[in-house]
Amino acid sequence: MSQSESLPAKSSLPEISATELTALYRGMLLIRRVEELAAKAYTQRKILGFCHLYIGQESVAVGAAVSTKDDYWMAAYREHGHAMAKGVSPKAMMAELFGRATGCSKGQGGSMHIFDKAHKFMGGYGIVGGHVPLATGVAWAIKQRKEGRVAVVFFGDGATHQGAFFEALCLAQLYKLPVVFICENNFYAMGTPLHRQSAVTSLKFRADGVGMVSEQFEGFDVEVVRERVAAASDFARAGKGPVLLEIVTYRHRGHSMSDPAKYRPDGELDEKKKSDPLAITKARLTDDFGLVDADFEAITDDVEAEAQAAWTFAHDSPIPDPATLYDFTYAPTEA
Amino acid sequence: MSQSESLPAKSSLPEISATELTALYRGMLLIRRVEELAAKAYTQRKILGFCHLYIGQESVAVGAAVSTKDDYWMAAYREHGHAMAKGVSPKAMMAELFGRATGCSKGQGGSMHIFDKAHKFMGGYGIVGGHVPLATGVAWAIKQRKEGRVAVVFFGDGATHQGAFFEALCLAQLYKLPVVFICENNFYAMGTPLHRQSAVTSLKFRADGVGMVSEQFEGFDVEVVRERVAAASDFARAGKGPVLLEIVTYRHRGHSMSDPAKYRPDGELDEKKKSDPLAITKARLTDDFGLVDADFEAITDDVEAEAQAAWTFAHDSPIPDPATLYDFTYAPTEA
Amino acid sequence: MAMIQIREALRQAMQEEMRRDESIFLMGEEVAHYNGAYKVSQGMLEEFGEDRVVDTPISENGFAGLGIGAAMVGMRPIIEFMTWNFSLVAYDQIVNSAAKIYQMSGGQYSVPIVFRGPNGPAENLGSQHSTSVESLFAHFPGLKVVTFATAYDAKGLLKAAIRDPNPVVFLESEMTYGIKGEVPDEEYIIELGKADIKRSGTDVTLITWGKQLFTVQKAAESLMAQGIDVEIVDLRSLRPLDHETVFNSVVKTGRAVVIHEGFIFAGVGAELVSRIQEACFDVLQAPVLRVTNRDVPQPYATNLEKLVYPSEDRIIAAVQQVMER
Amino acid sequence: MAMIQIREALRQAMQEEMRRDESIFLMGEEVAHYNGAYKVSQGMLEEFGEDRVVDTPISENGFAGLGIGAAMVGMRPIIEFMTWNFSLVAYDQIVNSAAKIYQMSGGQYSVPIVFRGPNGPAENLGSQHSTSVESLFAHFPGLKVVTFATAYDAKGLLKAAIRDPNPVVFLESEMTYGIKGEVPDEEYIIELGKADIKRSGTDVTLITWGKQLFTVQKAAESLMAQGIDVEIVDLRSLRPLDHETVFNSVVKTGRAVVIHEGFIFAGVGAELVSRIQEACFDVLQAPVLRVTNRDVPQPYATNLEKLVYPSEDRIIAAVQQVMER
Ligand SMILES: Cc1ncc(C[n+]2csc(CCOP(=O)(O)OP(=O)(O)O)c2C)c(N)n1
Ligand SMILES: Cc1ncc(C[n+]2csc(CCOP(=O)(O)OP(=O)(O)O)c2C)c(N)n1
Ligand SMILES: [Mg+2]
Ligand SMILES: [Mg+2]
Repeated sequence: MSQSESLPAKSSLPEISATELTALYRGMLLIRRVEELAAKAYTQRKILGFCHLYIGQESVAVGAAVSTKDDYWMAAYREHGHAMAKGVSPKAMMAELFGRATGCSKGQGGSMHIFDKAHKFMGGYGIVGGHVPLATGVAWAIKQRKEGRVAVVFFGDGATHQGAFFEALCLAQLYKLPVVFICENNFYAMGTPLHRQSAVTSLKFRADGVGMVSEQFEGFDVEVVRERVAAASDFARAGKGPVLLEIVTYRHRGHSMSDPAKYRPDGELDEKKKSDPLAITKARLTDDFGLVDADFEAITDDVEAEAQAAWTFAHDSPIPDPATLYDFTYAPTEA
Repeated sequence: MSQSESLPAKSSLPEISATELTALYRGMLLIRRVEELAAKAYTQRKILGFCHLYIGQESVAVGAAVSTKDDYWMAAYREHGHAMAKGVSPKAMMAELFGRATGCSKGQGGSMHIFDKAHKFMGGYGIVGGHVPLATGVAWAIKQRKEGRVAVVFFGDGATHQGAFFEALCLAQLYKLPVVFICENNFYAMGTPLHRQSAVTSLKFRADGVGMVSEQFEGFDVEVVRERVAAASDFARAGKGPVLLEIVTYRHRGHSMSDPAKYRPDGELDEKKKSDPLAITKARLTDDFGLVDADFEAITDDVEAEAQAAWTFAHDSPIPDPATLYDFTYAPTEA
Repeated sequence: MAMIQIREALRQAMQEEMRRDESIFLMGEEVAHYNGAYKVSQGMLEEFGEDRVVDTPISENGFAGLGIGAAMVGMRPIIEFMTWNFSLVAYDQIVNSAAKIYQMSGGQYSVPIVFRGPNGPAENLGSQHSTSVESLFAHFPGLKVVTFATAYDAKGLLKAAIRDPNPVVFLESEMTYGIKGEVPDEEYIIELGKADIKRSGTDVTLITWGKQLFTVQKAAESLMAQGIDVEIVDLRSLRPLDHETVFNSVVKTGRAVVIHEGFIFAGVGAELVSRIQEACFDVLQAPVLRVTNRDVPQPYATNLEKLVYPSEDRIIAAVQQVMER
Repeated sequence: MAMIQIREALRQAMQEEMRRDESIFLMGEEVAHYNGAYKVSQGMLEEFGEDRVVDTPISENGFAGLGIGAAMVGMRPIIEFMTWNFSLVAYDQIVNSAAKIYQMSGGQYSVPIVFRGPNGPAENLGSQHSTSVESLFAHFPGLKVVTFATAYDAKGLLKAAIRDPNPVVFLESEMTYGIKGEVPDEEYIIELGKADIKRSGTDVTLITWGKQLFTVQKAAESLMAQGIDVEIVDLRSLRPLDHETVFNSVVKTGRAVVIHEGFIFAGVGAELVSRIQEACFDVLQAPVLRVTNRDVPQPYATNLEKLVYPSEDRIIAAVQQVMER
């Protein structure tokens, strides 16, 4: 279709500095370490239910956060990384995974339902595609109130076959809402590879059906994500309408903790690990910004301490008071 | 998107003959006359509930039937024309509208739910978009059983914003099912013109999002519809996959009998009536096939007699036996 | 007091609230330029403009979700379903998003939204257009479910629903939009969760809601003529359910019949019966009966359709049956 | 007799039927190459090939509709929902298409389809993944709703469901797929619509279905130890509902408690209570009580979650309460 416009080649962000890129590296590493601990806690049955790890995809959330720090985010159930990238404290998140009263969702939500209003992190959701329309509503409010913000919504390749996703695209484009739709195409929906889910394997084409601007790119390099999401959020923020980004990525772990991921072709995982976001950014920091082993060790120590503190906090936190069982069904009616 | 293939410029149908075109003309006229009687019956409260007339769009159903006589059809609630084009007798249909036991759906369905299994007319449906997935299932069966048939499903412009429609397209394309999706774009969903329903006003683009072959054309000339639907059904029948046709048309009446259609811009209806399918085909029969006034009078008389007979049949038919109330909830379990 | 149609009462409720609170907007199919499929929103586009009275494409799941998202960040959407039949394509959004976000977020995000539109059958619309959805929503904690019969109740309840910080399913009826009733000139609100005794009596409690109130009232006249003094409880809110008012009435009368449209199986009527027989076991003189739709998808033909819905005759028969014990 | 897991019993049912009837196919997310999210369909792709064991994209509304359309022209689809939570995006297809096509078409098109998958909560999955859907479907005439607790029942009922000419909602449980039970070597079918008395007793009737049977059985042991002789009715079919068996039992015992997972409000339990109090009014010694989920969206934290579901203790308390009358 005749895409009226495409995203500008360059966003409004300045060139990245060593400090900024180091911070992004640290952000990705923090997600990885916290999730590794979560995996450990899961095998010890301290975390229960479903637990979907983001390991391998960290560059997407961390890169996307740069230009959208004060914007609203929503994600699916694989949202630990998004939450932390958006500023949710590892402590509050880990406590949530542990089902503690100190959890960011008070132990009501668990791994799939991380919410943190203070950081405009509007939740992880469990019905595939179901949260995508919600983002159009946030964008509706932004537009009416002239907030100058955008709504950013993350979802997987698997979500792009859901009616809810399609209807959300239709509405966002019709009303020209400031939404950045981010499809994290990690090529699998549970055990099903993309080519057996969809006749079209480049999901940015979904935008063509509704006349939306879209772009596909590889997201292993956090700098690329930073730049292209900024271009998209510039566009949406300027009132030019929504954007669909298809960010190609890969998850290193199974779909959830209980999936051995035997469906991968031999060698695929090893091949993909060559583009591990952490490795790419580490190389860049080393090659172009002069960071040395000692720098990385310091970062790692710092991150490990923070992750460990999250575990300790979660572990030592109280479980919810049974007396609160009925407190979360209805918001109290104001007098 | 890169549409892999487009429909061949020419279908497998032979050139149209005078006899055939005359029959198509008669078919269109029959729909019109029967619906005019239905409208009259509605104002007399012999037909109740909703009644959506197809007047102005007859060329679409009649043209589509030529190449798909023995194929399966499904339509929405504006389906009187499709039913008759597919062979449902005006008597059985009118009796259904009158709520009689002799109705094609035994008085259970009414105007929105015309069914006639003998003619592979698989129903009118009332939930916008809801019947579109059903057609993929019919096509699934066709494919498994190697029937060499196609499933043809008709729906409006308004249905192309429904998740059900989108999911059906996804599935049909993924499984390469023999479905011809026919969007009758009459530019209105109730009172809302297309440009206020959708950012994309050429609905064939919906196919691009899923990689499907599609085509848009004007459908006022029944010969064009005959030819292009044949091209699409050739394609689908040959196992090449589904097709989305956007057939541009116009309804002369309101959305339903209770809609005065005041939302039309001044002059639009008069302008559109210039491309009334009946007028176009009449002119062609006159100019190129030598039909004269007497021929048209004969056809008209014949059609009017048939329509009137339908009314009489419906009117004289018994209402359903109250004892049958519970007979249509469950199919009897075989012993 | 003015005599106004129910559609006007609903419109006034929306208008008054929208004048008071800028965060409220109305969204749905044909609500703006067409002035509403049933003219409930007549004139509202003109008053409030396109940003606050918004036509949608036929994407119920999408725009229900849009409303929920907007509510999460402080807007107060009123989402109109042209009829509740079409809400079923948006069912997931209502029961899995709207009903649960307050809980999933540990109380951080409330969802102050009203979903409204006509519920239940009109006439001769066939089975896909005649569903009564109350039990499908009232089943879920996290939702409130409200309905009404009179213009007075319509206005006061809709205003309360709009002000409520929770998602409210607000059920109207196509068949009663034109019915007139008295509505005060001054502002009033009817608290959600309070049933209303529409008639006091001593012999038997008839419990109903929505437009069935009118059928029940007609049946009551015949019953009174037969010397049976009925009490009529109009529930108005189905969730929260004012069982106190119901129980008090049944304690007084010792007999109850529940009358509602829609399917009987696991309907709201079943919930009422269950609660009544539990709370009033010792005073009940007869089993609690239900008069509801016959258990079939609604047929089109008038004669069959009439057999399906609760009728005066069926109500009278049920009352006589409980009185005979 | 072989001792097999419930997932194997279900698989055998599908395999045997698919060998017998070419028109049957299984379709759903991960059913083929992944061998089923919960391994119910393990090995079936290998046996039946890609045309009959079919992976889908995450398009429940679409593939539910696909199944219905195929059923209309004589195929016999088995549509697996990975869990029933996800069926809610396909709700319209099930209740407005599958349930009504036989009726709308005046009996011309039947819809022989089975929708199956795990229903209700597993553990710590939070509120969006823990819904018990039985009442949402059993509400609708035109659907049948079937569930089971044992491997024996699972197999016999699923075979009957597959052969039924009507749409059947078939409810399994993630938590019990691994539980073993005896299944005959020879073929058998269990007629839909027949409850099964899992234990005979004289003092009180406990009515339940699905995996709650196990909790009820445990509670029954304690109750027996207290000298209370319970009868346990396992409904198996919720629609049609075998109220005869239930009534006969209550006539014998004079007391009943209904135990089920899922929300209480207008649940299937409410339907049972309503029917029992109507049919058995004169013999009931006590009100019929319900033990169900607490009326909240399911919280994640284990200690809260445990409070929500019916427990042995709550069942025992309810039985003691009805015995005290
Ligand atoms: C409507 C719905 N259907 C099915 C599921 C079960 N399910 C959970 S995650 C998932 C796969 C999603 O894949 P994708 O969208 O690509 O996200 P990813 O897991 O790769 O991040 C499925 C099928 C669900 N949660 N919701
Ligand atoms: C899901 C759903 N939403 C709303 C409606 C109410 N409705 C009936 S027809 C219609 C307009 C449909 O327009 P279109 O698809 O263009 O078909 P047309 O009437 O023009 O033939 C609407 C909104 C419905 N029947 N189903
Ligand atoms: Mg994926
Ligand atoms: Mg239209």
